[in-house]
Amino acid sequence: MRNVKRIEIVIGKPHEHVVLDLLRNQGVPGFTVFEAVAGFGDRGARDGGELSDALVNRCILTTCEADRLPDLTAALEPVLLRFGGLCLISDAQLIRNE
Amino acid sequence: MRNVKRIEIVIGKPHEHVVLDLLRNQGVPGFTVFEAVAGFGDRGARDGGELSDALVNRCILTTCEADRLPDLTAALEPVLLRFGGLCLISDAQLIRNE
Amino acid sequence: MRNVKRIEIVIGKPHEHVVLDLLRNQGVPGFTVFEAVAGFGDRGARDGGELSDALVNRCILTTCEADRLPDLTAALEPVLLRFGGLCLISDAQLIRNE
Amino acid sequence: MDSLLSPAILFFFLGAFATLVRSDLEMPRPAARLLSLYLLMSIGLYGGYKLSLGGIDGQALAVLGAAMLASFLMPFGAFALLRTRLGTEDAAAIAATFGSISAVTFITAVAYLNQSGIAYSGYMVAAMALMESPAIVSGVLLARLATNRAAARSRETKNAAASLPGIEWKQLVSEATLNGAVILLIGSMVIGYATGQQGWDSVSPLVYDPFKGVLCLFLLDMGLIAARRLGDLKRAGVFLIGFGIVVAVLQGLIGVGMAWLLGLGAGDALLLAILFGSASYIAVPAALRLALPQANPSIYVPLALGVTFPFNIILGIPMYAWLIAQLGIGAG
Amino acid sequence: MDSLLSPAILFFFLGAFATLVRSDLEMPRPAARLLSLYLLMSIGLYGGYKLSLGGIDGQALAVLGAAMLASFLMPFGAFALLRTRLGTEDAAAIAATFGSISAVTFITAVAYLNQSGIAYSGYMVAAMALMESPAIVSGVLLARLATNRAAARSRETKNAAASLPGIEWKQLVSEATLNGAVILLIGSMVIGYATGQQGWDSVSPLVYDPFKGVLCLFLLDMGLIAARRLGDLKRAGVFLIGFGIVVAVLQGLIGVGMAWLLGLGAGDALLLAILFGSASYIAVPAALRLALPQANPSIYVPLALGVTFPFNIILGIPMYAWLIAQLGIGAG
Amino acid sequence: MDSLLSPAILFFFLGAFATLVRSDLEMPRPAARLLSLYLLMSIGLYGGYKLSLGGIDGQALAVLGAAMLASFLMPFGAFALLRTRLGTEDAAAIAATFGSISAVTFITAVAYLNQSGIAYSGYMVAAMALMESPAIVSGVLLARLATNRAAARSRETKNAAASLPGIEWKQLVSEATLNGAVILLIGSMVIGYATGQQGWDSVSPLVYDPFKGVLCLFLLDMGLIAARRLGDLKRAGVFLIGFGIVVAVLQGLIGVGMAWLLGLGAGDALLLAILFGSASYIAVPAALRLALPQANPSIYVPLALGVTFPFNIILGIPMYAWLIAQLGIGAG
Ligand SMILES: Nc1ncnc2c1ncn2[C@@H]1O[C@H](COP(=O)(O)O)[C@@H](O)[C@H]1O
Ligand SMILES: Nc1ncnc2c1ncn2[C@@H]1O[C@H](COP(=O)(O)O)[C@@H](O)[C@H]1O
Ligand SMILES: Nc1ncnc2c1ncn2[C@@H]1O[C@H](COP(=O)(O)O)[C@@H](O)[C@H]1O
Ligand code: NA
Ligand code: NA
Ligand code: NA
Repeated sequence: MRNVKRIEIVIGKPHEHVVLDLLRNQGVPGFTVFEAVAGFGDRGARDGGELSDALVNRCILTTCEADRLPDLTAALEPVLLRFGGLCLISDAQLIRNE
Repeated sequence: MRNVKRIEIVIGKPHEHVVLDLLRNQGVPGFTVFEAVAGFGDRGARDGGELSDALVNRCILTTCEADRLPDLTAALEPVLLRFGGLCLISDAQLIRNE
Repeated sequence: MRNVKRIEIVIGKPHEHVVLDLLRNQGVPGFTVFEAVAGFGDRGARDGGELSDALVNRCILTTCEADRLPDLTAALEPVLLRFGGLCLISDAQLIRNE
Repeated sequence: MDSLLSPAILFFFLGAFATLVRSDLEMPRPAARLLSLYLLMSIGLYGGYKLSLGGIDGQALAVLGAAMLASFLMPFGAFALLRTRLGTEDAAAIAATFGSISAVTFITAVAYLNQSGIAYSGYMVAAMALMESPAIVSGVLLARLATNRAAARSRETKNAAASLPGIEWKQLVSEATLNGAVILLIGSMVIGYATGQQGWDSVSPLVYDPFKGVLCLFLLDMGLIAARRLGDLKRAGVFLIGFGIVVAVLQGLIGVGMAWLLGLGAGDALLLAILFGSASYIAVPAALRLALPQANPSIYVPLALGVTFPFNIILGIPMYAWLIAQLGIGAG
Repeated sequence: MDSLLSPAILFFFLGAFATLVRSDLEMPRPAARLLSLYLLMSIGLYGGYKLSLGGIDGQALAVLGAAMLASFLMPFGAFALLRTRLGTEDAAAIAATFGSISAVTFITAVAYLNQSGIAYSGYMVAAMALMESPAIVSGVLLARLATNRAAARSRETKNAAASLPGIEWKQLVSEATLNGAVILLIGSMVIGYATGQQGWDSVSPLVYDPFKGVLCLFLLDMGLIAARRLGDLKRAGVFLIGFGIVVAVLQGLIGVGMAWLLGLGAGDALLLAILFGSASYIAVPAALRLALPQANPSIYVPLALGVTFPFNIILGIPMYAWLIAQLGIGAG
Repeated sequence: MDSLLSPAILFFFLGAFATLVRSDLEMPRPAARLLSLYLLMSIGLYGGYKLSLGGIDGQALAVLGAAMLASFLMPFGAFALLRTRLGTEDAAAIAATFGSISAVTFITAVAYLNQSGIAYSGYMVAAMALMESPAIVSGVLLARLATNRAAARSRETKNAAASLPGIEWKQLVSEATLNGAVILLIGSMVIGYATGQQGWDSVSPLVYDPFKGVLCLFLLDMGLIAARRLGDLKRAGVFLIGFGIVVAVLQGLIGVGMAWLLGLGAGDALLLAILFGSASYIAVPAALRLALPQANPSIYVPLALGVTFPFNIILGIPMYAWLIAQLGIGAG
């Protein structure tokens, strides 16, 4: 059990691959993706997923070492500025087969 | 990147709109909703979602400023007492196009 | 509103019942389960859920009292070592009808 | 009793078996929902189409009125019985589910009639739709009357937050009647009626031809789910399980009696019996979570789903059919 | 105007009604996606099969070319109009959705033609598929031309990070043409064409017989969704709602004119009108979220879905059919 | 080789193409699961129905026994070969998937036979169902025998926690045989057998008529998924890809030989070849995640799904059919 940063990123499904590529480049050890059923933010409601991915949000959960965080957030920030969505970072303890 | 409160609320789908209305009234900047596939609590198992929404849980993720938290939790508490479910609050850092 | 430990466990769907049994034995007051749409870790991509549960991940959200945490993590660790997946633990405040 | 041998019933057993041996067989939730929309839409269109051929006469109106009234009144009896053992809200919730109906049981009975070559009327689908909601209203009314004073007493305590506030009747009635299943059923019936033969010809390759096959898939899932609820039932205890059969049969017999009084045909009599004797696990629970939030869904859902539903499709339907034939109802 | 009475249209009303009265009726997202894959595959296979019977002649090629060109050009006019009220990216995005097409509107029109016994050509399905993408390219082009200078000015400010970088044309064209709906449509058409009568006979019990019934289920969901978007529309305002009808009709009339010029039959003329006059809420929004991330999907999706789509299936189709009959197009 | 031109195979190519050009075409997971339940239920009911017409004779029992035995034994050979390059658990897992069968490959072969007008027996569906599980047991047995000593050596180290503990045989066998796919298949077959002609007539509008169309939709998704696994395959390397074809063909030829020995008809011979020569990516992986948690699913799933499955439906089926015709198996 050791300390890591817990990172969760909400992003439109059309932009998901941009974030995942970024995370891979930053060398995160893994990630898990969830699909939201609805969302609301500055650009209105996101709940029309029945027809196309345009209004579907996903949430990416990942972890990183505290010292890698500045690099990661620096890389992430322009993506979120461009495509919307948000990133929440908190402290956590990790148990894992490493 | 700045400090916010990360709030997640697990609530039965039939009561979801009550919580969302409340959050909007409290002026949260946005939220994201996930659907659970199963749940267990004081009132037994919640996994019969194949037939009706009665046994479906949803999870609402949102954020608020630290100084708005007391108002929000005060408003939320009676709803959770009445309808069940729970709310978890933790500290987080936010990256977002604001 | 009181302090608890927020626990989230990502695990393959075929192993979900092992974790849930463990949590029940540890006496957690409840849990909520989400299904991931994709995952990536040491053992490659997990996104073939269209065909079988073999490549589906689930995420279990639960809480426990701070003093019960050591027991719980001790029980959880061998399961995660054996089956993969991960557990993230953080501090949170809980609102709930108790 | 050849209903036991129809593929649909056998698939229900298969599903229950799969759950009991802890197989990982499962139907994804959205798929089950799609099948359930399909079944409601199909039965609604079919009922409407049959109505468009025949029309509604005085007898039909009498049946509809009697069915609604029964759905409203039956919970009062059940509630009195349940209050001997359960708290107010749980008793009211169970009474409401048993006053309402189970669309899947109805549909299984329709399939039974089709297979046995027994005729029935299109307006019975309307009777089903109209019986969904009244019991919800009486359930809430019962809880309200009973808790009125208790609520006043506990106003100062913490539980007050959770006690029933004044009922918002308008909201309640709208939630009861605007439930998705009710709307789809009535709407499809209206559409089937309005578009008549031409409409029916255009949709029947979807809503009629494969209907029995879809029912198999759906009952497979019902078996999976119903058996999963058996654990909850153990906690519910013998009293409730007995209630789920005895009261269902009593209500079913009231249905048979009413069919006899109204001079219905054998098919309509069977359907009325099964409407009276079945309990809701779709429309009512969804409404009750809002209207009676203190009632425990892990009691009223498993009872309707794990006890009364299997009893009805396996034993209830052939039993009522046999009884109706013995009594010579509709045989004149 | 008997299109108003087809079951599919009535189910659209039923869905809208259910949303408006705040019923909890809903179609799960994956189920709606499956139905939409089914409809695209079915219409593609049918078009390909019809093509395999007839073949493509010079007139067909002329129609396909004209349709693609129109889809590319129409956004320029719409953009000029929209820029009077909206920002660059929003204007470009709306113009793109209206230059492209709505497959469900097309399918509803096909069902209308089948019901009215009016013939149409298999290559019209190809025209639909080819009209999906060009408008996306012109939309991005328009936004690019207009923001070129503004982007330069704001380079130092924070908003620069969000401004349009140089368009990666290769990526854009591939995203526009490799959209899932386009690929499924064109692929199914090729398969229907390649496997001809034998292939059609093997798949038609799925893709043809129950087609109208599936359309009912899908339009039920479209009604549910479209009505949910009405809230967004209020914020959009009268100008945009008017745009969603007036510009759609103008473009539809261009379609009628082009059909007349090209000497098309009445059925093909109706389909061309409806392609020109419909707006995309499936393929285009998905592509625009990537290509024009600053455009607000809560504006362009509700407009296409909540205004233009209902207008077309309720009034547009019978109106164009009436006009085409009046003008005697294809009646020679 | 006209199997290449059936719509179903072409939809597989379409799906693979869509993934390779990075289109966003996708089938939602619950929809794919529903289609897969449909296919298993349909083929099970059909097999049971055919059995109810014919019955099971000595030859049928011989085939079933031989098939089960082969499924149990074949992994031993494959394991020996794989151990030259891979760790114990990965080798055991791959051997197990290749000893088991692929229901979708079987179904595609059935569609091929129907289209070519070649007869086959209902009990071949039973053979398929019975071949799902034995290979899982032998795979675990192999891993256990090989790691017995290694596990003892590492008991003190951290990895010990992850090493195979004593096999719980009862649990293993139940997991292997109570897999959802196996239960649905066998259950449907029993129901098809028990309800005979009357049952079949009631369900065939769902489970037979649209079957080929549904197979198209499902193979579209298989194409999408299989092509997505190609990235994993690169990491797997040439040895494994070669294994996925060569060992599949070798096992397929054993199937042809056994069909010849048992005197089967041409259709049954083809099905036996394809059962022996196909690899599981549905039932076995689900069971192996529990039974061999250290084996990497990103190796054994892509191999079965991305190499052996496409090989079989594109080349394997027509190849075996050609060979069987050349050898005159079942020809009089
Ligand atoms: N404060 C928030 N908390 C949780 N999710 C949010 C929040 N703000 C935005 N989101 C999510 O991010 C998506 C895009 O936000 P926006 O770009 O502001 O429209 C929304 O649809 C929500 O799903
Ligand atoms: N300790 C907990 N951790 C996570 N989720 C919980 C917890 N307790 C309850 N829940 C969720 O809240 C729902 C309602 O809880 P209850 O009202 O206690 O039955 C459950 O079905 C769970 O999904
Ligand atoms: N660092 C991480 N953050 C979030 N999820 C992870 C992480 N590492 C692994 N996972 C999840 O755990 C699953 C199993 O991981 P593994 O056993 O490493 O392949 C992956 O498929 C992911 O869904
Ligand atoms: Na009843
Ligand atoms: Na258009
Ligand atoms: Na095999």
